[in-house]
Amino acid sequence: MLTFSPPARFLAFTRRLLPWLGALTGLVLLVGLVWSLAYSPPDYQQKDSVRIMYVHVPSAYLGLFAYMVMAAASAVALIWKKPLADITARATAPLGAAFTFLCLATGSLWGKPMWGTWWVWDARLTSMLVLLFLYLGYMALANAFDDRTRGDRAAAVLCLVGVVNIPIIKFSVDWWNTLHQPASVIKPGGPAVDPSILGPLLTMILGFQLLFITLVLIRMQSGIAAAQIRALSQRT
Amino acid sequence: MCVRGERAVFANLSFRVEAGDALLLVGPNGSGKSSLLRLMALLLHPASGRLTWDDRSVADDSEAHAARTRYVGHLDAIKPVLALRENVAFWARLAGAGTTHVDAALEAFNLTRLAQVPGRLLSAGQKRRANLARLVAAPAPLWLLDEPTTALDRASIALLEDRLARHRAEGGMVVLSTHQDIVLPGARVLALDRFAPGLARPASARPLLEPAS
Amino acid sequence: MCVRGERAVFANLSFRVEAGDALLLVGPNGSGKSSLLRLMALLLHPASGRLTWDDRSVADDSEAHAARTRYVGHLDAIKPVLALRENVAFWARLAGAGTTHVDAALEAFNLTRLAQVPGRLLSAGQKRRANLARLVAAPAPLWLLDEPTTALDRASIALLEDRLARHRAEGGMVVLSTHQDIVLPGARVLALDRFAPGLARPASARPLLEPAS
Amino acid sequence: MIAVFLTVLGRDIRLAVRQGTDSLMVVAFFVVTVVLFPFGVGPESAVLERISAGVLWVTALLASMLSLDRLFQQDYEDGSLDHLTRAPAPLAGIVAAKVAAHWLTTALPLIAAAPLLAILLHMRPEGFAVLVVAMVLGTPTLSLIGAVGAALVLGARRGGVLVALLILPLYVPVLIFGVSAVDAAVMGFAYTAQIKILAALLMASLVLCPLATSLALRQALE
Amino acid sequence: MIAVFLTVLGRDIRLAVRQGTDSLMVVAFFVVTVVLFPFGVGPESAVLERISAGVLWVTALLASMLSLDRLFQQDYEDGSLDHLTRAPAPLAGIVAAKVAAHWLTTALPLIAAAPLLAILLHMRPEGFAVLVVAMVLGTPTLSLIGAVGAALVLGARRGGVLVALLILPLYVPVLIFGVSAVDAAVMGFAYTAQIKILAALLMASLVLCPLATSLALRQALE
Ligand code: HEM
Ligand SMILES: Nc1ncnc2c1ncn2[C@@H]1O[C@H](COP(=O)(O)OP(=O)(O)OP(=O)(O)O)[C@@H](O)[C@H]1O
Ligand SMILES: Nc1ncnc2c1ncn2[C@@H]1O[C@H](COP(=O)(O)OP(=O)(O)OP(=O)(O)O)[C@@H](O)[C@H]1O
Ligand SMILES: [Mg+2]
Ligand SMILES: [Mg+2]
Repeated sequence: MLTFSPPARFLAFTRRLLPWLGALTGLVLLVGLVWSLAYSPPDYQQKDSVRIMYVHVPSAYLGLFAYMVMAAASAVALIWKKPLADITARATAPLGAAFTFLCLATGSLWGKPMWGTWWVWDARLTSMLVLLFLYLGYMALANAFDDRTRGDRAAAVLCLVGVVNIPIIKFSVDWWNTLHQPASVIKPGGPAVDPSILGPLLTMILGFQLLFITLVLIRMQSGIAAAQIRALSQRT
Repeated sequence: MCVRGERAVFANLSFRVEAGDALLLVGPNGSGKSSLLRLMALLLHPASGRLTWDDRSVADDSEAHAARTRYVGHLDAIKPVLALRENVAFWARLAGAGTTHVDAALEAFNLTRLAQVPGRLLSAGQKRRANLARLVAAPAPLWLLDEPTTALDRASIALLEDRLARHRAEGGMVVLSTHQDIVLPGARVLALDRFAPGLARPASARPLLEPAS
Repeated sequence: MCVRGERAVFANLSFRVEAGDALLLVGPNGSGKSSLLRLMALLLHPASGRLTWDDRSVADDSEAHAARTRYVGHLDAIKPVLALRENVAFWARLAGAGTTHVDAALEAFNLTRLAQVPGRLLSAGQKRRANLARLVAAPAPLWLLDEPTTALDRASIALLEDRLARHRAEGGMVVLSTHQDIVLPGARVLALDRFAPGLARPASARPLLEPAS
Repeated sequence: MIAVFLTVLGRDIRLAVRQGTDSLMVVAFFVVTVVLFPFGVGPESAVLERISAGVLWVTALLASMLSLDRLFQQDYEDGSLDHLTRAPAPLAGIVAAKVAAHWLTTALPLIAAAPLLAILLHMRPEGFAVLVVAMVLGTPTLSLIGAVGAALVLGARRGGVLVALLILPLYVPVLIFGVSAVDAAVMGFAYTAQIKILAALLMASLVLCPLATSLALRQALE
Repeated sequence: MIAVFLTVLGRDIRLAVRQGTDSLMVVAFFVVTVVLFPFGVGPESAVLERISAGVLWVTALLASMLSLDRLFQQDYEDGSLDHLTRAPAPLAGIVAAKVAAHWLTTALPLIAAAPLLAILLHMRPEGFAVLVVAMVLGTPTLSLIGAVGAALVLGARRGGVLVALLILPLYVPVLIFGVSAVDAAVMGFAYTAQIKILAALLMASLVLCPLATSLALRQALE
């Protein structure tokens, strides 16, 4: 017998939703990209390199957002023992890590022309790096067990411990950075937000958000399929 | 129903044990004997179904349930650097029984001579006897024994059978899994392979418990 | 004489095994059965005394001795992430026998169906059979088997007995320790507890080997 | 409850003392690793002084993590954990007792060794007292957080290095405030704020970590 | 002999790849530990630059040591070691195969990650190439020395920390010449002498360490 029977309604619903969602995501991203790359004005100081922002800021936002989703799913998984919640958490983790990495990579690329160095130990940058490590730890733990359910639960506990710690880490990193105020570092002062920038930026954030939802749903579908296959193959 | 590693092991199982009863769990490797015992010891949680004691669910007060059951598993929990008596005394104290019965417990399993020997020098059979001595050192009404005769020689098995009989005479209960022969007069037998969830006929339609042959 | 952990286990022991012979090691826990087998496998070194093969001391050419003996110990040396066949094939290749006999070996211990199953999913008895399959996958004249029947069910024990008989018929030798019953026609029995060094009378004064009862 | 706590504490201390070399080993790891740094960054005392507090704290973090990684491992492997979780007392209390025993037998000797190593690294003497105080407050937090990690990786394929990835990021706050307290003292600034924060972190983890650990332990036995 | 070498090499690589996350984990430990140092010594790029080579090498040492600590452990615990020592080939060859597999699956990714971390620590780009070359020559030596330690502590209760002690001092020469090669390159000096010494150390340990390791392994099985 199947020990894992996903809510049929969830599967049917996502199967119907996904094509539309995918199309919408593509459309919004296309509009956002064209708008931000071709039609938004270059910065008078930063020239075209300002356009990195249209990828950098949405991915930073989603890197943080994905952790909240993962934490919520982990809490549900631990308290109500819903297999679907475990699958959600597992589906979210690599995406969150990817967005966080994208934020770091684009920020780094941006930093070279702006600050003359790939990396500074600025508080915000550093806490983003620690967030990436938390994602990596989560994924490593979830996959470190022969027994999959054991990995699910251990990772869920870790994720919740991480939720408590993220604000503490953020706060302590701020403190650390302001204490040793470095002389050589130019702070990433946000450029005055002009409507001509805000428009494409918000579009890109929406596009990334939709992309995230689409990808999570796809990954959840394949996670469900994998769970069913495992259940079948163990029946023999 | 009990699910281990995303796989259902047994389902539709229902039984009760009365004072003085013994229940013998049998079935081939992997049929779920150890799983059932760990479930009853609250080391595992049932995927569905519940355990009751005097008609109250044991999950409600797991500490009280732990106090009234003793579990002997595959592993002997003997620390290599502690003397045998220290090992047994620690578990007795932890169970809240103090150390008053410890010497009697060692005597019961013929371990008095080894009391000061450190755990690392004990043979497998001696370790197993030390593990069983916890039953006597910290008395409790329900004993959950997972293949307790492993590594024991004949004389030690006789000591265990004697203890089991005495425990039941005093109104205690025993649930015991084994592959070997053990003398348990009047024990009922539960063949766990009949409750594998893949079976076509609902397992509960069959006679659940049968007297030991 | 064999000394383990600063304690002499047995002494004054002397025996020889001929082609087609089987030697059964018996004795209570701790009498030195495993130690003697590890000695013969050159995994231990005798505190005094020596091992010979065709009147030449085996310590002189330990690689050659390793090549002509197969040792099956308590541990099964099965890697959890390799498929059963990969496990057996690796040991066969390492012993220099190539992979030609591997499939026959799996067949001999009724493992063909499990060939692609990773080691971590095997039950204790299946692992033990895979361990025994090495005997057939990489043939060698002398088999040293330490409690080979552990975790085996009756059918598998019969397969093993069959293999042992065939091996001896082909001129092979077997030295085997066990606590359980095993059919070994014409095997001689060596009771190791008679050679514990604390005994008053020199153990060698007693008959060394006696026919199996 | 108290009785169970003391029973477990006594047994774990006895085990540590009987196994003898364990706590010495942690101190030795601490010393050897710290001593590697002068080889790594060169013997100039100005540089060593500048990084001394950081090196001592980072190494203390690593030593704590490495020795914790097996906090529950033995009990898990020999079946003791089954019985510990079934004691008639909250599991969090038993966890606290084990952590306390571990801290007494490993972190305490390490703290004793710290001022000596501070001299080797040319730290200014003004920092010594604050270093010890900060470590007394900080290392129990490390032990408590590490216990969560140690419980989470029970039964995992690659315990040792995995636990590092899990808990080192969580150690960051203790590291930052521990170092900054010492640096402030060396430079003659006020350091009470940092010490207070370290104490607050300790309080918070004293409440939360044993609970998270006992949750993780129960999962490990399932 | 060659056949046995290749058989063992292939099997160990296959094991590492199947167990998947292992080598990634070592890299992760390396990265996380290196990142701890800025928290410890502060974010000033001048200080970080000054100590970058030292921190990278010390951390590589620790990562190598931690991942080696279980090089023979699994084979010992599951009985494989009994059979490996009984293969019709010198045990030293089998040891060499295991060390080679371990180096390929853990040290190589670590070397790939090193330049990235060098950027984080603000090392000057002149040092990158020499850092990689020095690590390619130095890390096999670390693995070979580590294997001796791993074999020595087989069966010891507190493996991890004990290994650290036994082998960290032996790592010192590699550390000194590895760091000084990079420092020389950054400052524009000649560094060929250091590279040659690293190569010589590698040759020597290639000859001696497998023998010492096989001796230690036979003892462990007694
Ligand atoms: C690796 C380097 C970098 C990292 C990790 C990083 C990280 C972040 C993060 C996490 C955010 C989101 C804040 C939030 O949503 O609350 C953000 C926003 C932003 N970043 Fe970066 N950043 C990096 C480099 C840069 C550079 C070089 C610039 C340009 C000078 C820059 C400019 C901005 C701007 C303009 C925003 C959005 C406006 C704001 O919230 O202030 N960042 N960055
Ligand atoms: N920790 C675990 N995680 C996942 N599956 C498990 C675990 N332990 C046991 N199983 C599986 O659960 C099933 C029942 O195992 P259990 O140990 O209860 O059987 P058993 O009847 O005690 O067998 P044995 O006679 O070998 O002791 C087996 O198929 C086993 O593979
Ligand atoms: N690694 C070791 N170090 C020290 N002493 C050991 C070691 N292994 C075994 N011994 C001791 O050597 C003696 C003989 O052990 P051995 O394992 O050979 O007995 P055995 O006859 O195989 O017993 P069993 O029936 O339990 O398998 C025992 O007293 C045991 O305590
Ligand atoms: Mg069982
Ligand atoms: Mg034996």
